[in-house]
Amino acid sequence: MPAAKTTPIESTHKLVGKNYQTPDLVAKVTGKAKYAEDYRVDGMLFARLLLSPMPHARVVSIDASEALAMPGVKAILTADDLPAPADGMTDLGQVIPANKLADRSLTMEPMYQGEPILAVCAVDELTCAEAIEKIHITYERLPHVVDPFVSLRPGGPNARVQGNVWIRPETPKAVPGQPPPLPPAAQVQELKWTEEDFAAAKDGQMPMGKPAEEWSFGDWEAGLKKADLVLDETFVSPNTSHQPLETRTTMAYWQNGKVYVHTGTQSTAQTVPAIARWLGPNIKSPDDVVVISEYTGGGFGSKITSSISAIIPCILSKKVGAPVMMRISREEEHFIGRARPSVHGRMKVGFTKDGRITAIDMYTVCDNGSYDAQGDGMTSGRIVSLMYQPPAMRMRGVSVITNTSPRVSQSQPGGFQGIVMMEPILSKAARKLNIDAVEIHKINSPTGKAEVGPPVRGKRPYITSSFIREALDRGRELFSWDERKKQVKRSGTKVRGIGVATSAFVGGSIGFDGLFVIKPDGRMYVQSGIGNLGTESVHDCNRVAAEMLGVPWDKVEIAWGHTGRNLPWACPSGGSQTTHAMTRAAYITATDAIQKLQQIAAKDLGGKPDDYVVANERVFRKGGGAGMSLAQAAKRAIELGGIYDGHELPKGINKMTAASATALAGQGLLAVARDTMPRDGLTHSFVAGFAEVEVDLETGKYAVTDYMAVADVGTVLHPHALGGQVLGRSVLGMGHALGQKWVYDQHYGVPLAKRFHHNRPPTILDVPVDMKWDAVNIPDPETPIGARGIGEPPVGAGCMAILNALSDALGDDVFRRAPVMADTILASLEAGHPMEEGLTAHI
Amino acid sequence: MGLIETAVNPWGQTVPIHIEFYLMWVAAIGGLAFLMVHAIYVQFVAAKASHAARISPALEAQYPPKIKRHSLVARLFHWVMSVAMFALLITAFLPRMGYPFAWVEYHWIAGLVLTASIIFHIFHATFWMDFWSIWPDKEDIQEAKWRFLRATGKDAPEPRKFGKYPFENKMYHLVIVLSGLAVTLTGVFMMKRVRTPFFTRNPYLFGDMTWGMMYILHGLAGVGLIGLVMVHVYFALRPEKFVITKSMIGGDLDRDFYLEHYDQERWKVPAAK
Amino acid sequence: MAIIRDIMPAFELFQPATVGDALGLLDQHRSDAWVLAGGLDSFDWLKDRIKRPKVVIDLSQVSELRGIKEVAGGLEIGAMTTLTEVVRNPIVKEKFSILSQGAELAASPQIRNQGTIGGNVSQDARCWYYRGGWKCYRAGGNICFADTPTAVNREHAILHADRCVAVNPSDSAPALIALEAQMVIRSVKGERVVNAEDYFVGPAIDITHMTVLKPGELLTAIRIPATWAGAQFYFEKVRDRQVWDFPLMNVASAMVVNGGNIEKIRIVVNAAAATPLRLTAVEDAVRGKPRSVATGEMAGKLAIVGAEPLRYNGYKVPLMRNLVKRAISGVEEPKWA
Amino acid sequence: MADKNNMEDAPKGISRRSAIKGVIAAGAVSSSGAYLFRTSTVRAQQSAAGSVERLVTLNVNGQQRRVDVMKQETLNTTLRYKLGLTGSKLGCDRSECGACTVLIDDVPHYSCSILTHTTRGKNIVTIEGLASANGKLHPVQQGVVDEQGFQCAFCMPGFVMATVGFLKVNPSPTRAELAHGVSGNLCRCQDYDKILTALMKGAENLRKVS
Repeated sequence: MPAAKTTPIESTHKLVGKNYQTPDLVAKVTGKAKYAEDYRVDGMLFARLLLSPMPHARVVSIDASEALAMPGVKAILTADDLPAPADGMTDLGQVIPANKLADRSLTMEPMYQGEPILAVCAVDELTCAEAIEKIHITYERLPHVVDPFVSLRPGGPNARVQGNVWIRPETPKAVPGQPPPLPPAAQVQELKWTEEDFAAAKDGQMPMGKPAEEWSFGDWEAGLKKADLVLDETFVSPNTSHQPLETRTTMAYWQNGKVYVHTGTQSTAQTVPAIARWLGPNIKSPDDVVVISEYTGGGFGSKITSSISAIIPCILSKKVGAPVMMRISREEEHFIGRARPSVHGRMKVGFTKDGRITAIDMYTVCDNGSYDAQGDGMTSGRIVSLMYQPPAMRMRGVSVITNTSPRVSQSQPGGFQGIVMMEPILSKAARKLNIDAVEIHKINSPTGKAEVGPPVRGKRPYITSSFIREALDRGRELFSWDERKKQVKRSGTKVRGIGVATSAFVGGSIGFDGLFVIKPDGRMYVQSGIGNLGTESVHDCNRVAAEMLGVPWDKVEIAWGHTGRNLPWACPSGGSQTTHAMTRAAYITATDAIQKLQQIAAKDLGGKPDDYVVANERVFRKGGGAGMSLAQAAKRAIELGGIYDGHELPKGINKMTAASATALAGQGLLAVARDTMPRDGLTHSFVAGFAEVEVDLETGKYAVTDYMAVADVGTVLHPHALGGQVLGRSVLGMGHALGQKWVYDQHYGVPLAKRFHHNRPPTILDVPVDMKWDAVNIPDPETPIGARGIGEPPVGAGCMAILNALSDALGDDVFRRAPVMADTILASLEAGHPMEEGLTAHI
Repeated sequence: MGLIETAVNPWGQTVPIHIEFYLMWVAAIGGLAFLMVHAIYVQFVAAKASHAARISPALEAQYPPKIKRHSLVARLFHWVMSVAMFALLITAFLPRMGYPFAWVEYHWIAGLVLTASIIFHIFHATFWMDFWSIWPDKEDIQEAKWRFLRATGKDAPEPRKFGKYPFENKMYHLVIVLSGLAVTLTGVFMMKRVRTPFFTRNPYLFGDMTWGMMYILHGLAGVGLIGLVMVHVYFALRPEKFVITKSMIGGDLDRDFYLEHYDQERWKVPAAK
Repeated sequence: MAIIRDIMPAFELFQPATVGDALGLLDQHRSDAWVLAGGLDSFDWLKDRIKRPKVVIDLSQVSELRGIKEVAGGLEIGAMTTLTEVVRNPIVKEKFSILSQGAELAASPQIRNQGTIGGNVSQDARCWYYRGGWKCYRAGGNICFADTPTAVNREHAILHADRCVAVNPSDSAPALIALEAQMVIRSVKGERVVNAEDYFVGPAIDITHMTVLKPGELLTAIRIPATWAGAQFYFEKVRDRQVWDFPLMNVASAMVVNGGNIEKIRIVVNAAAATPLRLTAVEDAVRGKPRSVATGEMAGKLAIVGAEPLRYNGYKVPLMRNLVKRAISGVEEPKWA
Repeated sequence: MADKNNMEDAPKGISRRSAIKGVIAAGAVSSSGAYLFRTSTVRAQQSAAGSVERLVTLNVNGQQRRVDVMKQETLNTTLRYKLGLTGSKLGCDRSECGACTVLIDDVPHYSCSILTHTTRGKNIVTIEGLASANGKLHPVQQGVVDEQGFQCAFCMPGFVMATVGFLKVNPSPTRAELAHGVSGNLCRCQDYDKILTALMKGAENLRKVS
């Protein structure tokens, strides 16, 4: 069949939209790049964790005397040595009340097997291990549950002594003139459904009892009534651990009252307040925390601001007065490294005969895991409401606490599960109504300032822009969709199928800072608070500023990854916000530099600032004539001082930015600014995925033979990096279709699939050997550069393009949960109906 | 080297799983030692048991030449049980002694046969046999004391002759009953842990600790039976007891033996017409 | 005792240079000794601190255990020959291609570069309860955690389970059995040779071992007779991930077909039971029959007689049926391929 | 080829100078020796007669390195914690992810799953040994730079070493063949497509220079 084609990304810019060599690449490829575990400090000690063997218990007593008596054993850290959970603070200074039931990294009431009870610090790991084996702990076993539906049954066990669900109280009304109030902290309460609720559900259908959260818009009941076709489907998405290749190993030491933390984190600047909050009274102020993370071995949401386990070596190091390295093993990473929560979903969706959705009634049960309230269940409805534009919708959900490892957002959190719930229904409707799959997606896709989610203060919010229909058209052509539809489907024991899926997620935030200095050597020294987790945004975003000032890339120096290097406040690198937020910050900061340059030029060369323009490393009069080089301007800035060299700073910038700017003041022309530019709507990005699969009917084995993704992410910033994100995250999604999942033993409530060959992240041979991607490259109208984030939306598209292709090949009644593997396909084909257990979790 | 083997369960708890298997050798050697000591004792130490004089010949003549000791049903039961018992011991311990074979199925089948035969025996003994004849009573204990004192040279009243079952015999039966019940009751539950046609396998029927105790009881009773069976076979083969052994095959003793060794009051036999 | 993983306990290390020395050490240390071939199975046990040998005998330096030599039209493969060497060997490729196929489908390139043929056939079961350090029958306990009403057991046995329901995960074993290979076992007492199919032992006989190797014994070589050289072969492995994954099931067959009729055949399936299964009943049933889809289907149905699926591995029954069918009548490639 | 050159530069056997280097190295080792596995600090491991010697000489990136190695020590530990070669990462320590891949006599191995003692007398090449002394990148490394391959790059050293090893056997692979060649390596950023493009470019670069 014709392989998918692709078109080169075109860009009218000098730097933006062009490929280049990122400044960290050579260090990476020569092995010189240092990740957390690559640092060595004299006298460095080691720490290892003692993990709970029980899914839920209370520690009655700990006898560590034998261990402490061993030569080489320095200290033992337990939950008693940890600070209590502290309140957080938003950028706007609003207090986020502490969650008293939060993960504290060590505990006396383990909530899942593998939860750390204590850490042993010794001269080496072998001593740590032998010491741990000499520690005797008495546990009082408590009731445990790993399956949300078991916990929801009348009389079912609760995973926590306080209850089994997170209930979020109503958000108070906003006071005019003040920032919108934060949603109050969720509380753990008991929620049980009735026997009738369970009895009402037919085999494979999800029962729907009392929800914990609910919203709706439009008359969804009428919508379902007037529909020509109503589908009522239950689908289950898997728990999948993030499994970054670098585990959350951390090394820490104290110097002059500051703690230096070498750790993996997705965000550099934002990690300081996070660790400061976790350390509580161990430090005087956040300034005492120095985060070093020039390179991070992946995060995918599990290391947005490092991880709470990082405080163990910090506090141990303080206790023993020596550097402490705490390596996290792959098995420990499976326990504490976080995971995407499984979501069980049931949807009633109404369609007109020409394929337009009339209404959606959606209910999700989220496997919350043992700690913080997970929003995935409800977010899935929000993204469904955007991606498929139902005129009316009801969303209900409950997030059930289970004695399983903690969950946290993973690439496209909630959005992914929403796409996974809805796509099978859309493709089934397409088959039933005999409408082309691409068409039915287009018919229901958002365009322009489309509405998203439930009404806020009576009005539904809307997005900045969507060009997903253009993406679908581009993909249809490049993937030769129409030709493929005509191709032979069945031959011998093999059958082929093609599938398309669309996906969406938040694509950017606003309100962060930029900071750089143009020094008398004529070079541009950019300070970047963005994390370096491999997306390249830590460098990419700064190309905007360089381009605006006409500075060639080889004259740009970037400081990153070490908060001792005077970095500005930046957004957390999570939820695909960085590209959008930080290109804006770069833009506003470059604008600040241009204004200062114009003013300096006007001062020295006469005329008004507006008479001057900045380009090609110079500031000069419009239409040529007098001007000066950036180097000269930098010298003048130092002479002028004040706002020009950073001795005087603008109001409103974050105090971390202000501190950094102050430290850099006097070195040249200092540009610093906060993004206060308006934005009409919420920024979201979109991806359309196209896949072809080939199934072997005799073995149930199937192969993804081709994949193509087209992204609507506004202006393309860096094609290589974008391609990596689009296809990389598509494959992350494919993992959820091909085999990634958790398995727990239901009786003992302990995990079984702890090894890679058990939880199955995709290998290079599980995906097409030559995939294609493209981007519509239409600027977002609500941001100066027009660039949006891309990290999330490919995930759902990658997963569901494959599963839709699978049902195109095999028909509707083969699977009802992801992932789909040979066993499911073979068993279901043999039986003629889905053979999977509909709802049992963790199988 | 302890008596029981423990394991750490998936929750990190230490639970017993079964007895240490060297105990089977302990039982075997113990049994062997007993019968050697007994043989030597009988051969060289023990004085010929002297009994009260026999009853008058006239009375004797009233007894039939053949005295019925074991009914056919009782004998069948005995042999069925003994076959099952040997099958169980062989399937249980031969693999442990280094002669591996697929033993599990034979073991539980034999176990079922034993259980069935025991249940039958209980009913049969209760309703159709002289139930109390096998249980030790006050007199037995009293006379056992006398016998012991006399054997050790002290003087004590002369004990009467035995009834149908001598005291030792009764005691042996008692021990067999206890170990037999222990091994079969636990065994029946343990069938839930292996594949049988009867029910789906479910090792979670009880908690790990309860199961452990059950396995240990089963094991202790099992090795106990090694010794008990050895002793039983030994006595069956002793020349002076051979007549009794034969009666477990043929069913009866000749009158003379009966009159010689048994107290006609304590073991009443219907006189001949 | 609290449990900690991922740090190898200390052990004494010996690296003998000759088989003689190795056997001497084995005899000297007996049950204290752990034999290290490629080490890829061993290191899991050691790093998890589940198995704690006092002494490790690393065979990596014993050059006489390495290499493939031609013997009377057949081959003798040293037990320490790496899977990569087996895969790349031209004679294996040419005459005994199922072996190179089987070996090539095992694990990953790096593992094949270090893992040995001897280690691959002798490797331990991969049941995740057992490998998780749970004290099951195979670990000397008195329970099978994988055969309970709630156990997750999609990778487990459908045939010949006896208390333990683990399967043999080897990909080279079925090929070797199909090729009528013989295993050369040595100890200080001398040498014994067993047929490949008798090298493996099931739980009914010995629930704590996978092979007939006794303490002090070493698998030194594998002999492949000329018998099946250049026969018609079929090998297929079904797995979840297309690299670094154990078989859900695999099948190997060697056939001599004469005038369209199956004259001689050996067919073996693995990961269906605790040992690789040579399907003699199927062999007898198809011998003399035409090599056709009909024969294949008949063979497939016969192969699964007596299968007892667990809660999650029912799919293995049709899988085995279809793989056996293919191993006899082959598989049709799609037109578009 | 860069790594070859390095090896040719390396002294065959131990010259006086490298012996001195060795001593210094060993000295350096004993200070950093306590990392991960104790050496002499706490409880020296007793050696039984005929068992391996702890002080060994390894040929790493063309240099003879004397190092004190525990019996149970894996090559990855020795490289990372005793020889300061942290380029080889430890992703799983269970021969599943390939981040620790190094070349032993030109063959890719998981350094997490081979005992250091097993590698005595063999040529070990790590990511640090690929580029030539003057900093010129190995053609495969250059390919990665040309195509901006990889994202977080934690898996990169392993992928590059696996590729260099594979290309010694198959210098001009198809995309599919190379994918099989590096299939023993996991990338969790799942950047497989771009990685493959970069490594194919590397193969092409390599063919040009050799």
